[in-house]
Amino acid sequence: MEQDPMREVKRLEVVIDALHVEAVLRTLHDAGVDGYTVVREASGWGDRGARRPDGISGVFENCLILCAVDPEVMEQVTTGLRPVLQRHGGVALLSDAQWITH
Amino acid sequence: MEQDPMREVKRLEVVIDALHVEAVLRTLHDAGVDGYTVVREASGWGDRGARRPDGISGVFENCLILCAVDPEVMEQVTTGLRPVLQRHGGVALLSDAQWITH
Amino acid sequence: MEQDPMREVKRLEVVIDALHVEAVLRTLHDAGVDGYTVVREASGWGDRGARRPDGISGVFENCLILCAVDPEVMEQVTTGLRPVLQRHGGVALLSDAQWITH
Amino acid sequence: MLWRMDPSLLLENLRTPAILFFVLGGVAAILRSDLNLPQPIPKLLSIYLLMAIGLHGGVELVRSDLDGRVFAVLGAAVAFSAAVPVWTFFLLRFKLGTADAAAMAATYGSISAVTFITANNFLDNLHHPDPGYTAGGYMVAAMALMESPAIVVGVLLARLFAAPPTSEAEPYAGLGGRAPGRRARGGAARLDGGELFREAFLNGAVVVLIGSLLIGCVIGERGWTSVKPFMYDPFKGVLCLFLLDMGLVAARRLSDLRSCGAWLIGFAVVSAPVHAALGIAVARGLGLEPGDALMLAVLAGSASYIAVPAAMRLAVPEANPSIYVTMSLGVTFPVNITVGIPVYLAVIQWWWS
Amino acid sequence: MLWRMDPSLLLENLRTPAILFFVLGGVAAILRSDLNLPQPIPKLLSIYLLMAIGLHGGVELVRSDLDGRVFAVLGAAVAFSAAVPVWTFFLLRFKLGTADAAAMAATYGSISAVTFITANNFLDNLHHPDPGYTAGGYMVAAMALMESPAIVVGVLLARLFAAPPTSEAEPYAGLGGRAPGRRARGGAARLDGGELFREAFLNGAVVVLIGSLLIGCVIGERGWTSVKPFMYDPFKGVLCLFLLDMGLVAARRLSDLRSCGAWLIGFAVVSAPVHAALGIAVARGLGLEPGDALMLAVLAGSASYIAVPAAMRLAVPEANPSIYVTMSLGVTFPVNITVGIPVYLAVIQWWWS
Amino acid sequence: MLWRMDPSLLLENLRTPAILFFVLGGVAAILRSDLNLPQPIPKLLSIYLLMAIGLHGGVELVRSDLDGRVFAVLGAAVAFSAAVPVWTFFLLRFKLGTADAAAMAATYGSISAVTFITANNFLDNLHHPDPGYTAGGYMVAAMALMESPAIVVGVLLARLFAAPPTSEAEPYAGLGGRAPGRRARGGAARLDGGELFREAFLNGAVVVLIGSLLIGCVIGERGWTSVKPFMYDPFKGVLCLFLLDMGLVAARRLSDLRSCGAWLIGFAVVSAPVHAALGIAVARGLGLEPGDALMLAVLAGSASYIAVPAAMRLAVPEANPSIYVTMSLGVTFPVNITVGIPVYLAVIQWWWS
Ligand SMILES: Nc1ncnc2c1ncn2[C@@H]1O[C@H](COP(=O)(O)O)[C@@H](O)[C@H]1O
Ligand SMILES: Nc1ncnc2c1ncn2[C@@H]1O[C@H](COP(=O)(O)O)[C@@H](O)[C@H]1O
Ligand SMILES: Nc1ncnc2c1ncn2[C@@H]1O[C@H](COP(=O)(O)O)[C@@H](O)[C@H]1O
Ligand code: NA
Ligand code: NA
Ligand code: NA
Repeated sequence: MEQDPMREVKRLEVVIDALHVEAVLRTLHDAGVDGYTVVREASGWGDRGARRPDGISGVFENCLILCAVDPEVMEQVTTGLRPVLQRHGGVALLSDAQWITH
Repeated sequence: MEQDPMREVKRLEVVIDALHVEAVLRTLHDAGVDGYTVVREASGWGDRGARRPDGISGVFENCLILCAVDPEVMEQVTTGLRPVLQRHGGVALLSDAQWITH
Repeated sequence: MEQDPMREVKRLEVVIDALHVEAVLRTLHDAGVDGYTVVREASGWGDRGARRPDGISGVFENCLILCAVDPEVMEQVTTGLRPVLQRHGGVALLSDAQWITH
Repeated sequence: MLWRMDPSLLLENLRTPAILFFVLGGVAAILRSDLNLPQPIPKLLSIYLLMAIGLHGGVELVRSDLDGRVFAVLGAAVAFSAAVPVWTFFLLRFKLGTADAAAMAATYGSISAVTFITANNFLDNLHHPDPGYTAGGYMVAAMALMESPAIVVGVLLARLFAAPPTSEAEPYAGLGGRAPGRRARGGAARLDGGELFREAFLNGAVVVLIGSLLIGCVIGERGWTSVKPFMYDPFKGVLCLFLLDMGLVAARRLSDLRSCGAWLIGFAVVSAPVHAALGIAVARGLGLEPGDALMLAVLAGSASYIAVPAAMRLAVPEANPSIYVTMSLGVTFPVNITVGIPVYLAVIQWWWS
Repeated sequence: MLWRMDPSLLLENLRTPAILFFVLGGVAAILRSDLNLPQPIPKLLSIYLLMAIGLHGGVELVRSDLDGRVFAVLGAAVAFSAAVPVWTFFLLRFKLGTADAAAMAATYGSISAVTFITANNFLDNLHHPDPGYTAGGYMVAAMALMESPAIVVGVLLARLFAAPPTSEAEPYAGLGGRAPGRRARGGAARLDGGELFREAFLNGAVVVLIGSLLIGCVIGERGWTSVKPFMYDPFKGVLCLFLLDMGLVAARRLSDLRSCGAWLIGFAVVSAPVHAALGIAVARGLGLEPGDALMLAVLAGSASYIAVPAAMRLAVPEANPSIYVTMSLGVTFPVNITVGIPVYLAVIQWWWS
Repeated sequence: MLWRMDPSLLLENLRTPAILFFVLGGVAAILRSDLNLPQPIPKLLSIYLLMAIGLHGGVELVRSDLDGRVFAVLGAAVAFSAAVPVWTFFLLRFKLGTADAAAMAATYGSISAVTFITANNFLDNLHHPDPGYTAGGYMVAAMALMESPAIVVGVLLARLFAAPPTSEAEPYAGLGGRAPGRRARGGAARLDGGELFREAFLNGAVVVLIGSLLIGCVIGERGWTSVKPFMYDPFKGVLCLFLLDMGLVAARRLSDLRSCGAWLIGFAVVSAPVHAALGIAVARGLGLEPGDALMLAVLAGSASYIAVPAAMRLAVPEANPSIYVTMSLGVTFPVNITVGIPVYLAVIQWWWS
């Protein structure tokens, strides 16, 4: 391998109303992350009560966003994310991970 | 910000048969967590063999439950969860994470 | 409990094109892991541009694979995984976790 | 008058297959059966229903000879959709915060396409000899026009009466109840006009309905014949399947009722006949036939649970969807389709005769 | 007798579009094609089929004049569903643990709605001049009644014969094989009666079937006419699509067969004709017409793969679904719909003539 | 000739309901409406369309009396599918790397079933008095045969001209642009023949199409009548719904066009009429009727977006799907169904008269 086999990254995980995913992704993008993954049709429960997509109104659907963030841009990500979470609710978790580079 | 920008939490992740999700959620709720997220229609493989939702019998469907747990209630969560896992199989992983409060 | 209540494991998370999930699972299986979980229909964005399943061509679908790996077999897993990622793209993250045994 | 109403219309309505399936869904949910139609089945069904009703409406529109009265109806429809939110808002402000009151106002000013479709189905199944007992194609146009104005008015109300941004926003009427510091805060002002327009007029449901209406206007009889076996013949059967799901969803919403309060539930029950009566009066004033009058009543009395919630979540995120969706889907919708429609028609029959 | 059976019935069955699509699905899966119908398509199709068969059954039920024989048929059906699990359980206990034997018993006592529908389709396509070759609407009622008793009996058997809770439970017959300490343990006793009742009688499939049957009884001819273009006309075509998926799923289950053993597979193959023969004998005793006799045979010979697995996972979680679902879906279902149905009819024709 | 083409055919096509719904979808996507049909709805619709077209084709095939000309058509179809990729590959290599050129070649050699279906729909809606203006059932067989050869040829080209494995592979034409070290590398050689065969011939779409064609051949008139209300009558209506989604997807792909370059877009636009013209010439040479000639033109001029992408992702993973899917789905498909089909028919009418 010409590179280091592992790279330290921050693993960011956001759960938010499906409608606001675009706002989160825009934030991530602007902060300079180089990728993300979105899983749709999650349900959940939190401050806003139970959120279970009912299929009719489309209202109570959550999404899970996963993003491996370079520690260097972590600061911008957090700064950008806070107002979005503040306005729209949702949860953001941060942990340490290693990216198996190749 | 009037609060601490980050809060240390335990990140709990349970994979279990779709039918038993309610039991896990009840346990979490009783233990006093303040939210959770559920992703449906996962497939997997474990002790019970391959689990791939076939759409006909509805049998082999897994769910993924994600929960940011306050370290204080972690003990109750683990205690409550064990018998459920024992009875119905499934996997529970615990790791450290930081909640980006806002 | 006749066993240790917690077991240290490595938490592996792979995001890859839905078509190549089988290759990853085969690798994991050969390396000797004892289970995994797959979440389908993820979307995302990375080196290969945006990946949003369009439902018509079926092309731009990602999957998320979650696997609790015994530290002992971690070496084999990484070795087996690298060529797959190299060939097909995708992301693999590794972190520490505890398995709530029961 | 009403207390002498012939109960046969009510029974007739409750024997309609679609209504019975709605009841089945409700009963199944109340008995806690695991029956459900997961996404995207309801989405498929609702797109189908909107396409079919729009297309048929467009075809009928071209068939009929339009006169001035049609434009009067359309104008009245738009006026309704814009005016209802205003008084609804000020009434509800006695009990709700600004955001929730505005979202409820938009919800009740807008319309429910499925209520409209169910009323149409009811009329159809009557097989009334008088042709005045069918709805004209322009009523579909009226429905399409009523979806959006209420959204615009609702958002404007939320902004005009929003608390100044520096102060802490109204306490969230939510069901959880964590530290207030995590609450969403007055941000309605941040959504720009373009986004609001897009939500109000380009919501998927609105686009399918208006698009299909326009397509129905241009395809001609030959085009209509070619798609009729899909777009018309199975319509009533598909409605059964959809209402089965509506019954499940509506009854499952009921568990949120407790946290909403009797006052609000009373509003959701009463607003339907009150607005419907207003619709009937306008229909009478415009000299409409009984069929069209029923449709206007139903549009006025129904509340949205698709287009408006989508818009409100973006434009007024401080409002709690558990309130406005529960009220429109769990209370007003069932009231309208089980009891409302036949009662409105009885009133119309009594007045028109 | 049978060895002189006219093979034309068999060929006739294999030329039915629905059966051919089942074969196509099976071949595609065996060739490892990537063809699949993801969730919730199969769910949508199976709810549609249950609604349609229930509704039609209800309409037919009202049309026919019920006499005492109908109640005899319904009683026999319930008795079958309750009795079959008993001997099945004691037979299978020779080879399986208590939990798995009980789950298999419930599976084989209950019925497969799609086998029923396929048999009905087969009868219909025969266009037999004798009206006795159509199934009465009450056979749908019989089917609905047979879903649940087997579940109750199966769970009771599991509890009565469960190992005492202190001892280590039976070794899991699973396919993985990790440390036994992680195994699920005898917990059947923990499920309370209410939950068991809900699973047995309020399973989504049961609710849709019985609900639609009741709705079919009350909507009358006019209601039926209004939904027929969706609920009846496309039925046989939708069955093709559903059986295509059943073929895929059944063939993919086959890879689990290896771990199940020849003995069990033998049971799954043989139980179908044995129970069907019993059903035929009862039908003869009750003096049923050939059409109804075939339906009773098929109900007796078929095994559940929707309602029972859902209930067993909750009530007897120690039982391994890879065993009971594989047997019913991968072995008994294909045997019944390809060979069973025409053979049962041939036997009936020979006996009744 | 063409500049004197009667514009009525073009207008006729643009007034077809299916095309109008395609336009509606495109407009909705361009206006950034949130309208969408989530998975697996499009999958269900496309399996339905393939089943229906295959079944009907099979039934028609048995009805017609086959002569030598049919085999000539089938042979020409296979030859087309195998030959088109060759020149396409060498042409595109001027601008693209080997992998992308090979994937594009396979894409354009193969066919689009929905374009075929739309052309069929167009012919049907013409209600032309001359029976030569309907497509024969063997054209469905020709379509089925054209799906796979292009895949095999494309993969072979990718392998023959692949860069030697030691060197760094061609720079990825992707849209992201991270460190080149993370790039996928020349690995086409690793896929064994069995997997390639499976992808080319056992892709879900191919299996459903060919399987339904064969089933259509054996079910006979009675079988066809029994499934017609599902497999034939609603077909044109379902096509509307599917094309609505195609419009959404195609227009949303357009945002990837910028990164593809004018040269490639030019190819996608021009290749359709060029290959179609070739198809028309061959049809003329074989003495086909106008209806069959149009279908051959459309098969030749269309590009795949289901079977080929699935195969290429496995067999030539270095190729960028954002290129070949965008070109076939976002450019060639709309060109063919809106303008191409009527123009090809105009040319055929001019030449055949
Ligand atoms: N503690 C938590 N752990 C995991 N997910 C959570 C948690 N709290 C909230 N969520 C998720 O975030 C969504 C929005 O949260 P909230 O804004 O608090 O209603 C909920 O519907 C859950 O899916
Ligand atoms: N080591 C593991 N890593 C991730 N998921 C697992 C693991 N083991 C089991 N699972 C998941 O948990 C489900 C139930 O596990 P089991 O009860 O062991 O069959 C499986 O179907 C998998 O989805
Ligand atoms: N930094 C990242 N964090 C999370 N997911 C990622 C990241 N980068 C890529 N991905 C996911 O991996 C998929 C394939 O990545 P790539 O091969 O880089 O296009 C993307 O579509 C994303 O879903
Ligand atoms: Na209204
Ligand atoms: Na049985
Ligand atoms: Na082509």
